[in-house]
Amino acid sequence: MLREAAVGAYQMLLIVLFAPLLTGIIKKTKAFFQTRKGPRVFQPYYDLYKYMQKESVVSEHASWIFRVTPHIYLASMLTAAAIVPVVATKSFLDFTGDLILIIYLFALARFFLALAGLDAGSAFGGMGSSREMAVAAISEPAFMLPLFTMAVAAGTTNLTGIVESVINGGEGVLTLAHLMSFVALFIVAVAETGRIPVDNPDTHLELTMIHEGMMLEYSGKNLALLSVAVSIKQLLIFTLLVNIFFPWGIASAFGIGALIFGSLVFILKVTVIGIIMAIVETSFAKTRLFKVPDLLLGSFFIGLIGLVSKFVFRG
Amino acid sequence: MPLILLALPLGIALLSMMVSNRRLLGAISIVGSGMTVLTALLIARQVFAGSSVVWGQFIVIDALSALILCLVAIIGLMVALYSVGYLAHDIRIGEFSETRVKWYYFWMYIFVFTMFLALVSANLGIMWVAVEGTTLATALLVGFYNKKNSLEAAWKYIIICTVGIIFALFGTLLLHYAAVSVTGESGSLDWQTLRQVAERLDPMLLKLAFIFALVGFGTKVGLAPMHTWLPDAHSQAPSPISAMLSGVLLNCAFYSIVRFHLVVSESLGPQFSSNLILIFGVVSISVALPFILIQHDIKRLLAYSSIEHMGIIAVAVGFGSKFALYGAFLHMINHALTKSSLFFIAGNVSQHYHTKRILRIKGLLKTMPVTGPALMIGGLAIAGAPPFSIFTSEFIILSSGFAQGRYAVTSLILILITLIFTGFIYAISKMAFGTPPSRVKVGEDGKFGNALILISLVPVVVFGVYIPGFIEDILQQVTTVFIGGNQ
Amino acid sequence: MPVSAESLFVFMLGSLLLGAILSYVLQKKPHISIFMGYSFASMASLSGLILGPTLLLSERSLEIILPWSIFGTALQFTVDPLTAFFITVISVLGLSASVFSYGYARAYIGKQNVGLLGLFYNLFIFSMLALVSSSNTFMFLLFWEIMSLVSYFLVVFEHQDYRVRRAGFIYIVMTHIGTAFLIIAFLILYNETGSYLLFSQYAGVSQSLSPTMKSVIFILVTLGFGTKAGIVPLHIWLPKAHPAAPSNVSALMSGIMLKTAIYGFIRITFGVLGTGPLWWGGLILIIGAVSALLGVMYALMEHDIKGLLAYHSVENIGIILLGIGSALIFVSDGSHHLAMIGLTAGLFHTFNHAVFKGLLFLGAGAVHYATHTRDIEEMGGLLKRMPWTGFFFLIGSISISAIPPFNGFASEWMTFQSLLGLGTANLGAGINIMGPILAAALALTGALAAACFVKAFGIMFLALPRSAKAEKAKEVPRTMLVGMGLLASLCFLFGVVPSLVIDLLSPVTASLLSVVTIQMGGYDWLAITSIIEQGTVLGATSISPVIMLAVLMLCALLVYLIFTRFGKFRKTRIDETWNCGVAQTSNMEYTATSFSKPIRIMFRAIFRPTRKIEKEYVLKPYFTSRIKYKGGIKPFFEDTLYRPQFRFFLKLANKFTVLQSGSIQLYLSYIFVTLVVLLIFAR
Amino acid sequence: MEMQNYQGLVDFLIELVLATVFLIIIARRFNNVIMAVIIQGVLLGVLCITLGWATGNYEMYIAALLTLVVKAGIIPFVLNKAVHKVAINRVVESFLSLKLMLLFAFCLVFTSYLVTGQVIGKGSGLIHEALPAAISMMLIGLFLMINLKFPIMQIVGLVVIENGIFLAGIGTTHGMPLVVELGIFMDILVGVLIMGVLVFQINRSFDTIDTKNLRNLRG
Repeated sequence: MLREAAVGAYQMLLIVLFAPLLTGIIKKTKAFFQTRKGPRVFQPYYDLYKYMQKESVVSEHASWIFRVTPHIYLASMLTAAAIVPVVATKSFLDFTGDLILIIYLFALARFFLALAGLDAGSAFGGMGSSREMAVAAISEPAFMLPLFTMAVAAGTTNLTGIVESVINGGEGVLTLAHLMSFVALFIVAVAETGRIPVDNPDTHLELTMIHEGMMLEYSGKNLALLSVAVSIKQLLIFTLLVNIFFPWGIASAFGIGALIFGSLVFILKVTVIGIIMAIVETSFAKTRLFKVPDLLLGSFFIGLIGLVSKFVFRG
Repeated sequence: MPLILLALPLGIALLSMMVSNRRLLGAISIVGSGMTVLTALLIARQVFAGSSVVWGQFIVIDALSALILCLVAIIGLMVALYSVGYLAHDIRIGEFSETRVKWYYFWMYIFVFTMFLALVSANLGIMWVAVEGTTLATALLVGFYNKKNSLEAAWKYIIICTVGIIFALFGTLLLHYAAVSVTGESGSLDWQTLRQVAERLDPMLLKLAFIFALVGFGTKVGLAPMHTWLPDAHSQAPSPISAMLSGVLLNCAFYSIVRFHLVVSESLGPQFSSNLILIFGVVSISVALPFILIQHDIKRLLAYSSIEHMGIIAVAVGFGSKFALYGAFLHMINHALTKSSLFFIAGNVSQHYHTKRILRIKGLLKTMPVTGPALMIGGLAIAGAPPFSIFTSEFIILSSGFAQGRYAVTSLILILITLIFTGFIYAISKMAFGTPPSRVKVGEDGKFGNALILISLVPVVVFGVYIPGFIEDILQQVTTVFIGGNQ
Repeated sequence: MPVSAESLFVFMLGSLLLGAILSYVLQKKPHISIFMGYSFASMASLSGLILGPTLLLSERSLEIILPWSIFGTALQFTVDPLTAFFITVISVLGLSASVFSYGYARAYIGKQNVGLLGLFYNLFIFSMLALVSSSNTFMFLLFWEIMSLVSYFLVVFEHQDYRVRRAGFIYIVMTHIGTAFLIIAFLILYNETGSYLLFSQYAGVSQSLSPTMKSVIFILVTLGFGTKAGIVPLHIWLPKAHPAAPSNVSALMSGIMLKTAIYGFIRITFGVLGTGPLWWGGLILIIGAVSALLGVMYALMEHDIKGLLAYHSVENIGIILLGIGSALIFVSDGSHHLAMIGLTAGLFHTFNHAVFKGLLFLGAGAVHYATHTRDIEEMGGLLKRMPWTGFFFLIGSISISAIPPFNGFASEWMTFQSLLGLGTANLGAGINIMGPILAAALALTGALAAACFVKAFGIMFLALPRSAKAEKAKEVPRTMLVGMGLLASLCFLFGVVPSLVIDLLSPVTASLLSVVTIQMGGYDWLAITSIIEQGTVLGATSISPVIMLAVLMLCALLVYLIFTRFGKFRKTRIDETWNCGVAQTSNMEYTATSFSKPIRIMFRAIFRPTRKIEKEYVLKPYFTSRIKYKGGIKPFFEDTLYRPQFRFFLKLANKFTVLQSGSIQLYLSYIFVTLVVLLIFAR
Repeated sequence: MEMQNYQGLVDFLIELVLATVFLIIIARRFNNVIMAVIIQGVLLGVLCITLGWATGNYEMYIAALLTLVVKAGIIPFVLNKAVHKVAINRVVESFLSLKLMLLFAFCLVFTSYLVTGQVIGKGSGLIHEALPAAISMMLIGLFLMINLKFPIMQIVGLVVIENGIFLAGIGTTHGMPLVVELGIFMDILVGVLIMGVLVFQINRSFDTIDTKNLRNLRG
C-alpha cells in the first residue's frame, strides 16, 4: 500500500519534473533543424523561475474565474498524472480513473482556460477560446477513437488494463489496427499539444494563435502555473501514446531495478516522440484554421480503418 | 304522458302566437321548456326502469328514443334560457324588431314538437313526416335575420334538405311496399313489427329502401357529401338555433337512420347497412377536415365539426359492436352538450365582436373573462382533447374499431381526428390569445348566458374522467336496443 | 408518526390539486396566490421525494384503486420501481423549481395572471406524477394529453407575443400527432393481447405477439414518444416551445416532461414488448447519436439562452437514448447483465439531465428576471453583478458538458461504458464497430457541449456588460437562489457520489430486466465498477469520483501553497486589460456569434450558413459609412421537412374548398351522384 | 279485384304523367311550366280516382281530392303568384341546352326502366309500369333542380320529385296509410308555402332571384 503510494508519488513527480525539460528538448531540436542554436534545454525551468519572481497583473474586468483557472488547470493535470501509468503498469490511483476520465480532466482544464480567455474581455482571448474549443471539439472524437479501439481490444477502459493487455499480447498485438490507431492518435497529439500545423506554440502574432491567445492576459506566477501545466499536459499525451501502444519496458512490478529501468525507457520513449514531433513541426507549415478539420478528419478516418480492421480482419 | 310531451311544445308555440311581449314570451318559453324537460325525464325514468312507453298504435318510446328525447328536452331548455338574453341583445342593436320575437318562439317550439314527434312515433311514415317537419320549422329560423346571407342559407337549407329527405320518403315507400304483403296495411311501417318480420321481407327491396333512406336522412344528418347545407344553415341561423340544429336535430335525423338500419340489418345481416354507414362516416370526417383546417368563420367551423362528429358516430354505429355503440351514444350525448354550449359561446363572441370572422376575433381571454376560457375548454373538448368527455367517447370508439381488427380504417380516422384537432387549436388560439383590438370593450355582456355556458360545460369536463352510474346504465340499455334483436 | 406510502401518494397528488385550485381562486391577491400555489407544489414534491426513494429502497410497489371505473376498466395508480424512480426525478426538480418560483413568479404580478400560472403549474406537475403512476393505457393517455395541454397553456402563458403563440401552436400540433401514434400503438396492443388495458397484463401476453406486430408497435411507440422527447427530426417544437414558456416551467418541461416520454418508452419496450430484434436497439442508437450531435450543433448556433438550452435537451435525450439503445441490443441478445449498464446509464442520465438542465433553465430564468432579455449578446459581466446565480450556472454548465467531478460526467461515463460494451459483445462486426464509433460521436457531442457552454457562460457572465440591461442587473431574490442552489448541490453530489442514484436504480433494472441479483461490482461510495457476470470479470473498469476529487483538491491546495508561498510578489496587481494600448470597451469583446463562427464554418455542410452584408456608402465604392452584417443558419429540418409539407396540406385543403363553392345546383348534384353511385355499387 | 280491366287505362295515365314531365322540360316560359304542373296534378288525381274505382279503396278518393286541391290547386297558385311577383324576365334559363336536356332526360327514363326491370321481376302488375315511371320522374325532377337556374324552378323540380313518389306510392301499394299520406301532403304544402315566402324575401333582399346571386356562402 505504502509502496504503491510511493511509486505513485514518484511517477507524478517524474512527470512534473520532466515535463519542462521535454519542452526544452523539443525547442532545441526544432532549433537544430532550423539551423539555429536555440535556447538551452533547461530554459523552461529558468523561465518558470523568472515568472515566479514577476508580479501578476489581473485585468480589472476579470472575475474570479480568471484567478482560479491556473490552479484548476494545474491541479487537473496533476490529477491526471497521478492516474496515468508512467513507469509502472500499476499506478497507485489506477482504479480512480480511466482513459475517459483523463480526457475529461483535460476537458475540465480546457473549459476553465477558455472561460479565462473570455474573462478579460479582450478580443484576443475570445479568439483564442473560440478557436481552442472548435479545434478541441473536432479533435476529441479523433482522440477517443483510437483509444477506444485499444480499450475494446483490452476489454476495459482502465489504462493499466490496456497496458497490461498489450504487454500480455506479445508480438501478436502489432497489427494493422494497432499501428493505424497509433498513427491516428499521433496526429491528434499534434493538435492537442498545440503544435504546427495546427497551432504555433511559439507565436505571439495574434491572428495565428490559438492556445497562446487564451493565455495572453496571464503574467507572473499565474503564467508560471499555466506554462508548467501545459508542458505536463504535453508529456501526459506523449505518455499515453507510448505507454498504450509501445508499453514494452514498463515495470510490471514494484522492484527498484524494474522501476529504474522503466523510468529510463520511459524517458527515452517520450524523448523520441518529442523529437519526432519537433521534426514534424519543422517540416510543415501552419495550416489555415479551417483546414484543421481536414487534418483531424484524416486522423479520424485512419483511426476508423484501425477499428474496422480490428473486427473485420480480426487482426 | 307522451301526449303531454307532444302537446307541451305545440301549446307553447300556439301560445307564443298570441303574445307579443318579449319578456312574457321568454317566461312562457322557459317555463314551458322546464315542464317539457320534466315530462321527458319522467318518460325516460319509466323507459329506463325497463318498460317502453306505448300509446296507441302510433307512439312507442324505447331506450334509444328516450335517450335522444331527453337530450332534445334538456338542450331545448338551455336554448330557451339562452335565447332570452341573445334576442334581447339583437333587438337592442336593431337586428330585428321586437314584433318578430313571437315568430322566433313559434317556429322554435314547432321545431321541438316535430323532433319529439319523430322520436316517439312508432310509424316510420310519421317519423318521415316529422323529420321533414323539422326542416320546414327551422327554414324560416335559419333565415330569421332576413339578411342576404341568412336567406341564402335558408334557401339552400330547405331545398337541399327537402330533396334529400324526399328520397327517404321513397325509401319509406319501398319499405312499405316490401312489408305490406307480410304485415298488412296497418303494421307495414311500424318499426317494432318490421323488426319482427324482417326476415320475411324481400332483401332486394330492403337494400334499395335502405339506400334511399340513408341518402335521405343522411342529408339531414349532414353526412358528406350531402352535408352541404349544414355549414351555411348553422352559421347563419341565430346562435341558439344553431345550437339546437347542431346539438339535437342531427341526432334526431341520425335516429331515423338507425331505425332503418335496425330493420334492414335484421333481414340482411349487419354487414350491408353497417358498412354503408361506416363509409359515410369516414367520408364525412374526411370532408370536414380541409374545411376545418382553413376555416375563417367561427360558426362554420363549429358546423364542420358537427359533420365530423356525426361522421364519428356513424363510424361507431358502423362498427356495431356493443362497445362501439356504447361509445357512439356516449359520443352523441357529449357532442350534443359540447356543441350546443359552443354555439352559445360563439353567439356571445360574435355579438361582442360584431363579427364571426376568426381572424378578427382576438384576445378573448382578456375581453371576455368567462366566455374566453369557456371557448378554450369547449374548443379543446370538441377537438377531442382529454380530460374532456369527447376524448373518452372517441377513445372508446377507436378502441372498439381496433378490437375488431380494423386497423387501417380506425387508424385513418384517428389521423383525421388528429389533423382536425390541429385546425381547431389553431382557430381557438387565434381567438382566445393575443391582444384584443381596441374597438372591443372588456367585460362580459350578460351574466345569465355565461352561467348557462359554464353549467353546460360541467358534464363535458366531468364525463372525461368519471361517467356516472346512471349514464352508464342508460347507455347499456340503449345498446341492448341494437343487440337485442340480433342475438 | 408513521405514514403509509399510500396516504403519502394521495397527499402528494391531492396537495397539487389543492395548490392548483387555491392559486387560481386567490388570483386577485397575487402574493398569497403565489405563496399558496408554490407551497403546495413544494409540499407535494417533498412528499414525492420521500415516497420515491423509500419505495425504491424498500423494493415495494404501491397500488391505489380509484372508486369508479370507465367502461369497465378499473382506474388505478400503480407505483412500481420504475414509477418510483420517475416520481423521485419529478419531485427533485419540482421542489427546486417550486422554491425558485416563489421569487420568479413575482415578476409577473401586474403583467400576467399569476393565479393562472399557479393553476397550470400545479396541474402540470400533477399530470406528470399521475402519468408515470398510471397503470393502464387509458389513464396513461388521459394524463399524457392533460400534460400536453397544460404544458401548452404554460407555453402560451405570455400569449400577447405572436411568436409565443406560434411556438405553442407548433408544440401542441406536434405533440398531438405524436399522441396519435401512441394511441394507435396502444390500441393495437389492446386488441392483439386480448383486450387488456393494464400495462402489467400486457407484459405477460405480449410474448404471443407476432414479430411483425411487435415491430410495428415498436416503431409507433418510438415515433410517439420520440416526438415528445424531441428526437431529431421530430424536435422542431422543442427549441420554440421551451423559450416561450416561463422559465420555471421551461425547467420542468425540459427537465422532466421530456423524461415522461423516456418513461413511456422504457415502460413499453422493456416492460411490455420485451425481447425484440437487434435492429430495434440499432435504430434507437442511431436516433440517439443523430439527436445528440445535431442537438448540440444547433445549440451552438443559438443565441437565445433558453433556445440554446432547449437544443441541449435534444442533445441529452440523444445521450439517454444511446444508453437505452445499447440496453435494447443487449436485451435482444439475452445479455441482461450488460443491458443493465445501458439502462442504468440511460436512467441515470435522465436523472442528471433533469437536475442540471433544471438548474440551467432556472439560471436562465434568473438572468432573464434580472436583465429582461434572453439574448446572450446583450449580457456580459453578470458574474460580478449576480455572483450566486453565476456560480450555480457555472456548475450547471460544467455538469452538462460532462466534465468531472459533476454528475453529467458520471452518467456519460456509464454511457461510454455501455457503448464500448457493444464493441466487445459477441454480436457481429457491425455492432462491434458501431459501439466505438458511437462512443466517438458521444465524445464529439461532449466536446461541442463544452464549447457551447464556454460560449454561453463566457458571454453571459464574464467580461464587460454588453448592454445597459446587463449593466443594471442585480442578484435575484433569495428563494430563487435556494432553488438553484439545491440543484447545484445535487449536481455536485451525484457527480461525486454516483452510487446515491445508482442504488436507487438497481430495483428498477431488476424489475425490468428480471436480473435478480445486482452484480454490478461494488456500487459503493467510491466507484462505479463495471460488471461481473457469473464470476468472470468482464471489465474491471472503475472510476472513483470521490478519490479523484480528493486528489484534485489536494493538488489544488498544493498549487495554491506554492503560489502563495513562493515568489517575490504576494499580491496581484489589478490593471487594465491589454488591448494594444486602447482602453477596453464592451464593443471590443468577442460576441457569441463570433465565438461560434469557427464551428459554424467547420460544419458548414450541416449548418448551411447564410450571410448578408449591406453597405451604405458615403462615396461609392470607396468610402463606406455603415456596414451591416447579418449571419445565420438555415433551419434545415423546417425548410426541407416541415414547411413544404405544411404548405402542401394547406394548398390541398384550399383546393378542397371548391367542394363547397356555394352553388346549390352543385350541391344537389352531389346528392344525385351519391344516389346513383350507391344504386349501382351497393345493390 | 278488377284491376286487370283497368290496367290499360292506368298504364296510359301513368305514361301521360311521365309525358307532362317532358312538357316541363320543353316549356320555355314560367306560365307554361306552371300549366304543366297543373296538368300533372290533375292527371295524378285522375289516376287516383281510377285506381280507387278499380280497387274499391275509399282512401284513394281522399288522396285524389287532396291531390287535386294541393297539387293542381294551391301549389300552382303559389308558384304563379311567386312568378308574377318576382320574375322580371319570364323565360326559363338552364345550364344545358334544350336538346341536351331532352337527351339526358330520355337517358334517365331509359336507365330507370332498365334498373327497375332488374329489381322487380316480370309480371308484378301495376308496379311494373308505375315504378320505373316514378323513378324517372324523381331523377328528372332532381335533374331539373340541378339544371334550371331560378329558385322557382327548383320548387317545380321538387314538386315533380314528390309527384313521382306519389305515383310510386299509389302505383305500387295504393298509397301509404292515410295518416302518413295526410302528413306528407301537409309537409309538401307547408314546404312550398315556406319556399314561396323565402322566394319573396330573397327577391326583396337581392332585388333579383337568380341563383347565381346565391353563392356568397362558401368554404
